[in-house]
Amino acid sequence: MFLKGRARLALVALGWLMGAFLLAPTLIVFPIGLNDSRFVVMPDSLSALSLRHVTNVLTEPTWLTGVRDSLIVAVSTAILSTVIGVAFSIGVWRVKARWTMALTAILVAPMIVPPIISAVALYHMWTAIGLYDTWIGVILAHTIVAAPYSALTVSASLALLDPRLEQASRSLGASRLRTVADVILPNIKGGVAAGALFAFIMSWDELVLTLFVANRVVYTLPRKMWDGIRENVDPSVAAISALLVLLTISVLAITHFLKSTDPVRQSH
Amino acid sequence: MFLKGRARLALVALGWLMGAFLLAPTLIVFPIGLNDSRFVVMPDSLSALSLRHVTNVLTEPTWLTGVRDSLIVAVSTAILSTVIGVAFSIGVWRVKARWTMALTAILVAPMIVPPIISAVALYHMWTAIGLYDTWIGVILAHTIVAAPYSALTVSASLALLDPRLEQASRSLGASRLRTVADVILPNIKGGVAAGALFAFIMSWDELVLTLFVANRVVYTLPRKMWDGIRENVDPSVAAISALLVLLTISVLAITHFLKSTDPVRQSH
Amino acid sequence: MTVSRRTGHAVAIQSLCKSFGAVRALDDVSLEIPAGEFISLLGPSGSGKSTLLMAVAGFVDCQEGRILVNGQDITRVPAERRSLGVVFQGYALFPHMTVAENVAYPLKLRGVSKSDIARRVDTVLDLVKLRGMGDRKPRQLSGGQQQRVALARAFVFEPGIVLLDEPLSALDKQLRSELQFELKGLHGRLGTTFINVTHDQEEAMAMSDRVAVLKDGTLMQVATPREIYELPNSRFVAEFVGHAAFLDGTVAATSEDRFVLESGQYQFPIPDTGRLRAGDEASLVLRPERLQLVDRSSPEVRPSIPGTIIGSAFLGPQCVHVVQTDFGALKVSMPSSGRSNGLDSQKDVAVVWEPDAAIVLPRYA
Amino acid sequence: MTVSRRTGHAVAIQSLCKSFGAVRALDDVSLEIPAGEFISLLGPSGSGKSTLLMAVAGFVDCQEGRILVNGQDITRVPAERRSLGVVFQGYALFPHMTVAENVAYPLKLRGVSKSDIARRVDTVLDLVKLRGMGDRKPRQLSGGQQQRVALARAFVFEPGIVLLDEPLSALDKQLRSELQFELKGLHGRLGTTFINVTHDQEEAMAMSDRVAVLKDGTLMQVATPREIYELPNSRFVAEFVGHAAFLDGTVAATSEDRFVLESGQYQFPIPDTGRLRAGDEASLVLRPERLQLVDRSSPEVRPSIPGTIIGSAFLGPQCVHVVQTDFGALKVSMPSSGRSNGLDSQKDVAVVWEPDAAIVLPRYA
Repeated sequence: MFLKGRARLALVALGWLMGAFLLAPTLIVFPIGLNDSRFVVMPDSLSALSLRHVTNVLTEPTWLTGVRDSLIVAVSTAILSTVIGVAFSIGVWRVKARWTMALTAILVAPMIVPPIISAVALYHMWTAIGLYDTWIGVILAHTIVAAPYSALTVSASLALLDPRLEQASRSLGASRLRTVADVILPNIKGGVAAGALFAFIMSWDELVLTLFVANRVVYTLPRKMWDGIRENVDPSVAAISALLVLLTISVLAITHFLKSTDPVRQSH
Repeated sequence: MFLKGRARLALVALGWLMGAFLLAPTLIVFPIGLNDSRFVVMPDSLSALSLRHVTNVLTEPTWLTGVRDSLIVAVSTAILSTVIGVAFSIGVWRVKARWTMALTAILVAPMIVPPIISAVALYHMWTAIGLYDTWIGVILAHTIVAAPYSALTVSASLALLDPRLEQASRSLGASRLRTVADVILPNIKGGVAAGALFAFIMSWDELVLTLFVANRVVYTLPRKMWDGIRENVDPSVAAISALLVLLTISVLAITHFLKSTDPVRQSH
Repeated sequence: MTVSRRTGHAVAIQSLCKSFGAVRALDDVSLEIPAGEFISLLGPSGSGKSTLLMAVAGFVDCQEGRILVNGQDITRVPAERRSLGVVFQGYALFPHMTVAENVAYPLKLRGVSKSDIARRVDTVLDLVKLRGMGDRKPRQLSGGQQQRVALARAFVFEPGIVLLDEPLSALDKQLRSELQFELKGLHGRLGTTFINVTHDQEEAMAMSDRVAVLKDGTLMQVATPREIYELPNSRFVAEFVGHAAFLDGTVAATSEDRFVLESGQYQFPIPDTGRLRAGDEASLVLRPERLQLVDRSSPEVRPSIPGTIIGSAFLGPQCVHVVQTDFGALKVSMPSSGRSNGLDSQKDVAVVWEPDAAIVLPRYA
Repeated sequence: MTVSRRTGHAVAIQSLCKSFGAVRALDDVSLEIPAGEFISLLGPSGSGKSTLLMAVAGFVDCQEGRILVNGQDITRVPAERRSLGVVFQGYALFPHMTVAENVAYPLKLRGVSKSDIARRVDTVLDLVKLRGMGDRKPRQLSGGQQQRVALARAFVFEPGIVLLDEPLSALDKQLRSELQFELKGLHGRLGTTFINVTHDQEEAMAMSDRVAVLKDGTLMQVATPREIYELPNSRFVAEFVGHAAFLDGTVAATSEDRFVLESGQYQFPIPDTGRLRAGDEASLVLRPERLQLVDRSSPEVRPSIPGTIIGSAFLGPQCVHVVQTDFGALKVSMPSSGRSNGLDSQKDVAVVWEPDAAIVLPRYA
């Protein structure tokens, strides 16, 4: 029993160490971004903390246009991805068994292709058809990457939906379309909202694709950070990173809350 | 009924269109990579197809060292991620309910932080402690990104495991450790293998982190592609992309197969 | 309770066939269900009973055969145009709607006016004893209440036929037997045709006018509960609708109109040979509650088999004794009301029965 | 079958308390189980019966109380050192091991030699009628066979106590009643102490020496099956172990030693008042199979209540009639052997019973 207590302590310690290891890159941006120094260093005391870089980021116009462009792209991507994701997953849910494997493959394929390859391919396609460095081109490129995640999130909600709900609705006299509107969508609305937020985050974070399919017209925040780092390493990047981490965590918390409001989930 | 038939046709057509839209960036690399031309264009006839660029990629030394470096990093990352993922998820599975939320947050946090931020953060950390552009530095960076995915995959397998199997084993006289070795691991081996493959793919595809934490010592394939594109646009990149897509699909198929060999899954 | 008594619709199922891959879920099933009948489709899992119900509901397309309602072919009519009330396994209540909204939904789809909807919903909620529950969500209700909402929703648009897919299987034992009587009463009041699917023979017998027993996609027997139990046409039906012991032997004639079953050293009288003739292989079916135990030494004119009690169990209303005999272990069920039956384990006894309490079956039926 | 007859261990549960948050799963439960007894913990879901079993098994830590085995306190001993055989709900067979490997596992952990393991696994597989199945994987077996493997694995290391958590709940009706007798037989042969958890009163009564009825974490009654059924100590037990109707009234004395229950215009004789005195509120408990139906006009000396038949059901061995009376709907269960009972719906009848067939209970027990 004594050894067991020790072994347990060692295991718990190891667990926290792993947690710290996984969280390190997320957390390190906070001290750097809140440092009073002009250089990228850790603050050496609590008094060296300041919001100087945060204020800088929030007032400088090039950061703000980055935020604006990112917002436009991310919101459009979220809407488009959600429409595609919902249509796709309700279709798959209906067809069931026979085509599921093939359809899942279509869904997963773009998720596993190395981003650099998608980026190269889209660069070629978009220049060929004149979508290079256009709003529509960037939004479509982001949607191609984000839509599968929306679809998977909606599918996960649908998988929890009793297929007999659809049968019940039809037995009561509702057509297939009416059933989608009256019964299916209201019961997966949490999953749909979560999928939209997921697509938003994907687009908001996206860098590699954007580097390839956009240039000057569309200038997103990650790109601005990328260029900012390459031009001169300043703590503003850490500051905006810290802001973004906070934003992302808030969005995730909302997602989690939305998902838990699905009536289907609650009744389980 | 006539209209319904038409509506159905329209829906099916729309479905295929969406599928094509999602698959386009994956598929376009094949014609480009197999083109006989020196430039990045679509082949204009079947006779213009050749394996010229494929052969080029498979014989040129800088591509081959890229493959070697990527393999070393990806295999090490897969092993490390799997060890962390298994330890982490068995721990969470044991503790259950109370800590699950907090532990899941630790797991998910690194997954949602924009890669560019992780990259910047790790760049600062690694230069500070001397891990910049070292094998161990790159492997640790990749592991930070990949381990959560391994842990989630193993957790998904564990969620299907009847917790009474552990109780049964202990009631028969096996200690906790013995139970992990004799009962838990054999029943989730498919999930563990899938998690390892998942981590492998993550690392194999990784670009942004590598751009920041490595330079000359560790020179992975995606980085070589990145530099290749920036130096001169040649169809070799498309050729290697095509090869990678094929490889990834094979790996995914194996993963799927492995997951379906879990005895627990089969009996469901 | 102003629910009008309606006349149910008649259903005719003609040579229905359905295969899932190599599995034949329905194998040439034909069944006539007169208007207003309460019929139960009874069978083990995989017998095709649910497939048959879902074919009538319109959710399973059959490769061959037709389904007629009041003489009209509905085989190709989509589910939403069949106007059948369906009570699904697990109820399939819409979790995002209140009880009243659930029940109102079929009326809303039919364009009934708001005031009419409110009135009819109230009426039907009264009928299923859920007055005042209209504003709750399904998950706030108990299992039995949810089941009643599902019934209300299936009845409210006054369909001529109501299909029930294991309507009571999710409920616990006590509640189940209570709702069996309620459901039967509801059927009596409404006059609608009820088609009920169940794997529970007691439930099927308790509620139904007729029981259709299925096995491997084939209809084995369609008859009243009493006929099914007392005159099963096959070993499968005899075993499935209650406990049964089988004595196998050969039919022999002792005189012009008296037959016995010969099995080894035993001869048992046969009440009614039906189509059997001397020389045929046959089995006697014995129900536990039609057997008695007597002292082995006492004289006995009834058919009897000697044996030894190897186990006894008090089950409340009755005691069951297991007797080891030359025909294997026979179960004998006796009322438990006497304080002690003086029947201990290891006791030598004889199992006896009234000649007409045995059922005779061709051996391979 | 060279399994040695072993003597089981005695279990003493002393003032056990367990709360999950605000829910009291076990509320001061004390229970003495003599060596070799077959006891069933019976109760609805949430009654704490599984929590109690898992506390004995070592998977639930209790806040208060002790558990003794043969007088030794095992409350803080980890599960793997308790050497109890446990048969889990759903069996919890190891899916990656063969049947023989599953059964051999506890022996392997105890360092038994390979040849001894092989011999003992064979013996115990014989015992549960699975000879020759050793090389199969659990998923290749039927539900009943899997259940037998779980039993074999729990018995093979000869524990003094075997815990069974709803061992039959996953099986279908027919198989369940068969395995009840097998399990009881196995208990008789082995002499091990069996503690069985079930929510099925018939199963508990069929198998057990004693039944412990639980409700909301409290022990309601511990007694033999016959006592539980015929002398329930509370309304809850009376209702849970079988159908019961309750006639509520006030005890009155008609002479020194004769008591009646007065309820409105009715007076019913009370067989045995126990601790009740004149003026106490009390209930008579009536079991459906102890009631009879007679013509209302025929003279009757037995206690009787007039009523009207509102429903009848043929259930195979018995017919149940529901009679509407001043005390609500009473169920009367009669043997179905007579071809027709002449009892139609809407018929006016009287429900009668032998005075000593009624059970008397204090009203609020």
